[in-house]
Amino acid sequence: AACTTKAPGGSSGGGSSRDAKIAFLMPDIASTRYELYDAPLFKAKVRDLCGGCEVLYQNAGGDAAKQQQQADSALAQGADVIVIDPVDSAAAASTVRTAQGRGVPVIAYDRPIPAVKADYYVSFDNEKIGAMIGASLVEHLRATKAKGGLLQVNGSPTDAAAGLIKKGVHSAVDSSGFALLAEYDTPAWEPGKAQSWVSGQISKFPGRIAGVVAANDGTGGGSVAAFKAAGVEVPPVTGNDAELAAAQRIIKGDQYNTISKPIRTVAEAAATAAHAFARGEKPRGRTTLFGTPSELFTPTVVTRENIGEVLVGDGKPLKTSEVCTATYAAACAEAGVG
Amino acid sequence: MSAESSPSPPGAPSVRATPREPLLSLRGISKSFGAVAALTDVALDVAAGEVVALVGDNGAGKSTLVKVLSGVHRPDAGTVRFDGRAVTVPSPGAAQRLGIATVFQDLALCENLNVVENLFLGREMRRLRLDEVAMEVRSRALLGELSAKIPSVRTPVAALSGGQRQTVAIARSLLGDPKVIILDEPTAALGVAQTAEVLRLIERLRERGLGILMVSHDMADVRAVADTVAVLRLGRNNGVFDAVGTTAADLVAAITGATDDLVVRRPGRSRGGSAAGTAEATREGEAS
Amino acid sequence: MSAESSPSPPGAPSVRATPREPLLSLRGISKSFGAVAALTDVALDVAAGEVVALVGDNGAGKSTLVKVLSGVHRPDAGTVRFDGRAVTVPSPGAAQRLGIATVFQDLALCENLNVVENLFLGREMRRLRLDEVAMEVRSRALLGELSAKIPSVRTPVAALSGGQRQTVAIARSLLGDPKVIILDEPTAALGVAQTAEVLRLIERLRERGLGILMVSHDMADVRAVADTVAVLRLGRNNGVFDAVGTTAADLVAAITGATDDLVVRRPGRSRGGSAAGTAEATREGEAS
Amino acid sequence: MSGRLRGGELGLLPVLAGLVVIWVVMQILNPVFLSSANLTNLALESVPSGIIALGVVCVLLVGQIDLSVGSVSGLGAAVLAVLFVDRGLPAWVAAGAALALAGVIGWLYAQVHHRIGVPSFVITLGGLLGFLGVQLWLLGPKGSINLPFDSGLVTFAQLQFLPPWAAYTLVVVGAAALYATGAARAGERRRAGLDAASRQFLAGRSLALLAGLGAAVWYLNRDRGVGWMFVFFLALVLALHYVLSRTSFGRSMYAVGGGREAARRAGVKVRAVLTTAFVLCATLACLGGMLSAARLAAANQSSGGGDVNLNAIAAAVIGGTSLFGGRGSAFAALLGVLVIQSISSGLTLLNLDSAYRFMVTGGVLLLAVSLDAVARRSRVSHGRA
Amino acid sequence: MSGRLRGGELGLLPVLAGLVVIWVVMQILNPVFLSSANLTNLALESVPSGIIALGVVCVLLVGQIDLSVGSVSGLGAAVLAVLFVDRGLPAWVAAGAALALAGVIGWLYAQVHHRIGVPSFVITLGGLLGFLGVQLWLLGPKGSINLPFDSGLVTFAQLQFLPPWAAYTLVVVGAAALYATGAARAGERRRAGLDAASRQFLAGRSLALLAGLGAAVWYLNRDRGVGWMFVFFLALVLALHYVLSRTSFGRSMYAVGGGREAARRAGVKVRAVLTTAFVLCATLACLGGMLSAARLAAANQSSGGGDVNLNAIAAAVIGGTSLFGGRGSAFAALLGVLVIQSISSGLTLLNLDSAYRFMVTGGVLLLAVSLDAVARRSRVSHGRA
Ligand SMILES: Nc1ncnc2c1ncn2[C@@H]1O[C@H](COP(=O)(O)OP(=O)(O)OP(=O)(O)O)[C@@H](O)[C@H]1O
Ligand SMILES: Nc1ncnc2c1ncn2[C@@H]1O[C@H](COP(=O)(O)OP(=O)(O)OP(=O)(O)O)[C@@H](O)[C@H]1O
Ligand SMILES: [Mg+2]
Ligand SMILES: [Mg+2]
Repeated sequence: AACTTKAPGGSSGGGSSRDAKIAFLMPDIASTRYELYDAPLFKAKVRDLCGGCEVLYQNAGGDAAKQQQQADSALAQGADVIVIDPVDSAAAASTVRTAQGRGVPVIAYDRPIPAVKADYYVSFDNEKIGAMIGASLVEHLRATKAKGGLLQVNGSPTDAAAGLIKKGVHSAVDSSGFALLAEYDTPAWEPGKAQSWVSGQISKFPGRIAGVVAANDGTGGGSVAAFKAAGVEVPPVTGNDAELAAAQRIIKGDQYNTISKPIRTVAEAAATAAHAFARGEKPRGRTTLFGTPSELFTPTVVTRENIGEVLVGDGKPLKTSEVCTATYAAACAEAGVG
Repeated sequence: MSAESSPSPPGAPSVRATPREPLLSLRGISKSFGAVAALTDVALDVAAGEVVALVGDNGAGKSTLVKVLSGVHRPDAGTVRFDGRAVTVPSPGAAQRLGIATVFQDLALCENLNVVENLFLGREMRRLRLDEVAMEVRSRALLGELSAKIPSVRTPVAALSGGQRQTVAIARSLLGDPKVIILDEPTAALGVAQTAEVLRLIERLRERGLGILMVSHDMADVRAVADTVAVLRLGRNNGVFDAVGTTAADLVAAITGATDDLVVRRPGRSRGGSAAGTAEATREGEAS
Repeated sequence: MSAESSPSPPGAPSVRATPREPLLSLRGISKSFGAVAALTDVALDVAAGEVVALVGDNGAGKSTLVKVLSGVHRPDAGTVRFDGRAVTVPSPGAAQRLGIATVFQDLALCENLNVVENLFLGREMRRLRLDEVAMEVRSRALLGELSAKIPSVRTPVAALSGGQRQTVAIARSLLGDPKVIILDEPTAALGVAQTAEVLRLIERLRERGLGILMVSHDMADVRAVADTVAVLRLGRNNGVFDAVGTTAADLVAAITGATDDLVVRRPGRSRGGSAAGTAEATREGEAS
Repeated sequence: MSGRLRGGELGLLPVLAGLVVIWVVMQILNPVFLSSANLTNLALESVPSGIIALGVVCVLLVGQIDLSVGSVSGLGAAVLAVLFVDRGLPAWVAAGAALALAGVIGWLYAQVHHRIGVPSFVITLGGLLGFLGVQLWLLGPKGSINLPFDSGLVTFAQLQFLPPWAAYTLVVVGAAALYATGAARAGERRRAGLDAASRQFLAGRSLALLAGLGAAVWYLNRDRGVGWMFVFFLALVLALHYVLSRTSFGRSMYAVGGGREAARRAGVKVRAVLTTAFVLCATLACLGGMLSAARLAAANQSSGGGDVNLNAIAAAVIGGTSLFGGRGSAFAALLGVLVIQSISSGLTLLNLDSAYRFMVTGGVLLLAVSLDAVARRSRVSHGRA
Repeated sequence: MSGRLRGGELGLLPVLAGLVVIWVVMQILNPVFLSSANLTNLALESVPSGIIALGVVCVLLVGQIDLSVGSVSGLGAAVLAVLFVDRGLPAWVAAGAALALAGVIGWLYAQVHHRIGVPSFVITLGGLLGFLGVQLWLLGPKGSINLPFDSGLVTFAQLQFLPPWAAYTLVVVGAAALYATGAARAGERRRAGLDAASRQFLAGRSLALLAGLGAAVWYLNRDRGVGWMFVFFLALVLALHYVLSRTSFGRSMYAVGGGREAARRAGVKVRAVLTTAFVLCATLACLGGMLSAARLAAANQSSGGGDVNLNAIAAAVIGGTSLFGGRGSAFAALLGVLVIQSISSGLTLLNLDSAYRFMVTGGVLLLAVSLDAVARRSRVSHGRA
């Protein structure tokens, strides 16, 4: 990165040898987790490790070209490490090459970049997430001896991550014995779209829907609303991302499950690796995936049974006071939360 | 309406002494569009019960003056007095509220609205529940008076012929209760019968005590109805004439700035009996 | 140009026997807009070197006929012969290629283009590298001939006065090398000098052997330049007159369908010496 | 009256024909499409976009555009959710505040347009981005806020249906009102010596309405019935129709759209008309956004995103509103949104891959509008050229 | 010439001023903004949207709109990737096929518009959906296809920069050409007795260009230099500028946009002009899409999605192209896209939260265009009312 003017270094602290700039590039705002958890947690950990380091946080809003622009601009600003959660795993290859071409290491975050070897990979596996929500739902349906088939609400047809989740869900559902009645790629992950699709299926398969596998909490919420609006009992509906609103629905019994990702762990692991790279070290990783040193973490399925243990409460991702508002106080007590 | 049959010297704006305060009185009006000075230091008076004709060559600034009076353009300089008070005319709506109704040269009708809708635009009867019946009846009556030949008052203006549109625009200016009516080439597109009707109408309006400012290129029409003729040339006053006792040739000379009649008298028609020159010859003839 | 001074009976389309095949010849032209029959079974001839005036009341169908001839409207029925061949005029471009140039009543200029651009629109010099200089020189010459008063040939048409625009439209029809020129109320917005210039121009064009069809409401202009006068009334032929030896009163009677002169002669002016009636009186006077 | 009918209201028949074609095709492809249950859904789903499209009709009529209806609707949903759920204010206060905010937004657009002269395309593009930002900021810490299922708002949008007797009464009252107003106007015209619609025609029209709506209500009642929210939407359409066609303000809107300068010279207060149109549009967008949130029982970051914008504008245009101003009607929004939602609902039932769904949607949309265009054209070739 | 300058080209100065203001503000907020590295990026990033915006200028000029530029650009990227990577055809064959397909699409739009009379808004809305479907179908289940990094296409878009001597030579040649054509025209005018630009003025203008471009090249050369792709874009802008301002076809485009009926009556072949405009727009959109894919080294399902559409149309409008037809220029696309990309790049450097980024983007956009509007207005109040 020749000829870039470096911003004047801040106060040095945390005992690091030099102040580094770390770019943290997130893919979209369709899910709230990036702005809400990943970025703040990552920043906090970096600050812990090295007080003078600067995190350049960017969100591409689901646009691969924009993400490339953000990476370029991070390089122009003299970033020393790039942590990227690619909008499009294939397209991100270009960014990796450009960065590595300038001697800047790249850490793939959350989604792998198979085409080109990144320097490090930290993630939980989206395909596995799909498999987990599917399996959890199927198990529950078997336990309750439910009859009927399943609806599958996938994520955006133009989102690679949604494709991975979809694949995982299929792996769990196709062999489950429950018929897959219909599936739908929700444009732009829009809950309203999911709702109107599910509404249509309710009139198409009256009384035959045993459950809905929705790829995230937004589309899951839309599915729940569709059943409510049809005046039909809500069958088990899945979710993913552990949004606050989903937690409330689960406590209320409207939604069956969601996925809580160990975001803190992942974000901190990424921060540690990034800091190491910035100091010129080469972290090894625990395994190797796509020829890249990697760390993989396992997410947890959250249902009404374990929500108090894993999702809501002190030191857990969601605060009791925010989840258990007046409307949900009774349900919270019932579910043993708070 | 005092008689002053000789033109005042060009250049110096001439203001005739009128027996009473004029209804509408302009002084020192200037208006430029970028580099083009459309009006320079123009003065004009219109008294109640008087028909003033405003004449001038193409591009002399007549329509610009009309637009200044009707609130479409704001003058760069100058004062407007109306009914004895100094006024500003910031918008066409303000002009209407003062009592100035205008027929624009480009008519300014809404093509997508029909005849009735155009006539009553901005002054509909019963604002919150339009009285379509009353408006239609009134429209028909009004257009009838002007011997308009309009297929139906529910035709959109886009489907009207040029003359039909002009009749609609004239009719519109008569609604409301104006004190001054400004007509910018009102008869340009009209047929013979309709022209006669409009001239007759102008006389009736004068009798009712309205002030009338009429822009026209037709010297015959001008001399038929006007009491006073104001000439603009290159955006400046070029004399005010009393209609009675001024020949068409005098007017044309003032308009074109020609000292001789070169422009007006063309060589006789090359073949056939009637010379093309008779077009002007007839217009000039019979000075009263 | 054969003489036939008495009008043919209204209703039956009258076709004069011309010594030679007319340049432009229409038979049985009809055109309706929805319920409005704008033209019904209309016939018209224009010979080379002849000026035919087309007159009629407002809404009589004159402009519709012009638009049929120039390819703007397709007739519902009827045939057009041009230069001895039966032709169809599917588009304005086709009319131009035939050699028919038209000045429309609404001028049909592009307001966003300047004067030169409008004049040469559709027939630019050097299509792939516009010859701006030659076009500008030619434009100035042409406008000069028409004694146009235009601030600059680079002014957009939106900034021109009504008469200036009309001059541009007329100038445009002279470019190219038309055999027939159709002018729909070409002098309506023109000043005295410009009108004279246009009439003179029409005579020059006639001498060069062009056929000219001119729509006008001004009987003086019509009788000054026309050889033949065709009258439309309510969309039908209402007689063809020889200009020489027909009085304005005859024409007006054919236009309005009035048997007496009620429409034309208005009561004398109520005050002052000059009656408003003189407007028509002058127009009627001096029948040659 | 009959002239108006010829020129204006009959102009909707082709779109109606397009709609019928879509319905028939969809029914053939999937027999569930015309089931009572699906039509009930369709009616309710159309409401939010339909209300937004009503606002879009207003701005398009005056020759302007509003690209920010999506963002404003999302912002409305967010304000409602934050005030109602987080702050615990009464629903009507929250909704009122959101509507007031939207009104202010519309007013601001108009001010920028008048005073600075920026084209509305750019102003509302700025609004599109800016208010999306405000929406995200408001939802900020949570991203998504649930509206309780048992709150009045959500039940209104999801579960409140007219009891059958009420629906039938409404139909009868509507038909009777149509006849009564028609007859009154015809009588007045006849007394004034003008041509008027015949009694038979008026009676026939009312009976047709009675039969059509009656059948529709009967059919919908086989499922849940006619949703209150849909009735509310119809009421809005009728109100806007009245304003546009029977008040001097509505007349001014057409005039401003047809020729801004001509309207100004006729003394129309052009700025006031434009301001009102922008305010109406933003307010209706906000209302649509709130109802959309109520139907979803949640306000989230993607509220008002996606194709809300394009759908609302497209609905207005498909219904016959001109992008260049001066032509359109309140019914355009109703029919246009029904066309769009019918296509979307029909394809939803077909279980197609996204790729095919997009292709078919595009094709069917074009087909439906072509029908309209062909009809209009054959009319035009006889009318104005 | 001087009249044209007053009316037309000077009209871009206010946008240029807006651009400068944005640059200054952004530089104050983050000193990296005006660094050579960032400007080099900015130049390259502007190219794909800029080329699409050029096409949009063409359709807007003739009074139409194309909502499908995003989808067509994505489709172009998909076709290129499938033919080039999957089928192994030579790059130029693949690109040629994509361009030809886009041309056919534009031609089809024009045919539907002419023969059926559907407004272009609706046709291209159908195209927006339909061709997105085709794109998804082409990319199939993989969803994303990598273009090889060492292919000519990708290096052209990412890595090929002019050597300094070539860049300086281009600048000198450009300035000399400007002077030469200007002097030739002035001479011709003077010989014909018309007013002409003075030699000083011409020399001054050329020197200003020389100095401006020279400085820019020098500055960019401190980093990687001037990208070939950017030079290609500039060449396209100049070519379109020539077509619009110096050929009879370009004149016809302005005429059709300014008054379709008037142009028709003047004998302009309106249909041919409209068809060409649609074809140009679709082809340029496809070209932009392919370059965007080359820059990304991948074609995927979201190619051409997101705000590509809105950005391209907005760039044209911000640069001063009228949505109502008849006003605009090729430079509008250039300046408009620079405004949009500068805002976006500047805010990217600021590390704002999404919520704030949207708000600031909206605000800055409005500000930049307001400057232009105010300048235009003061000019108008002296010119046309
Ligand atoms: N495009 C159109 N659509 C519907 N009706 C039309 C259209 N054009 C003309 N008409 C009708 O056809 C009739 C003839 O119109 P036309 O313009 O030919 O009259 P004209 O003789 O030129 O009248 P004027 O002297 O006023 O110009 C009029 O009644 C007019 O309303
Ligand atoms: N909006 C405008 N912008 C720029 N110039 C204008 C504008 N309006 C008028 N002009 C110029 O001002 C001058 C006077 O125009 P105006 O329309 O007042 O002439 P006029 O006397 O009405 O002519 P005509 O008899 O042709 O109607 C003309 O040279 C015209 O080009
Ligand atoms: Mg004038
Ligand atoms: Mg006419």
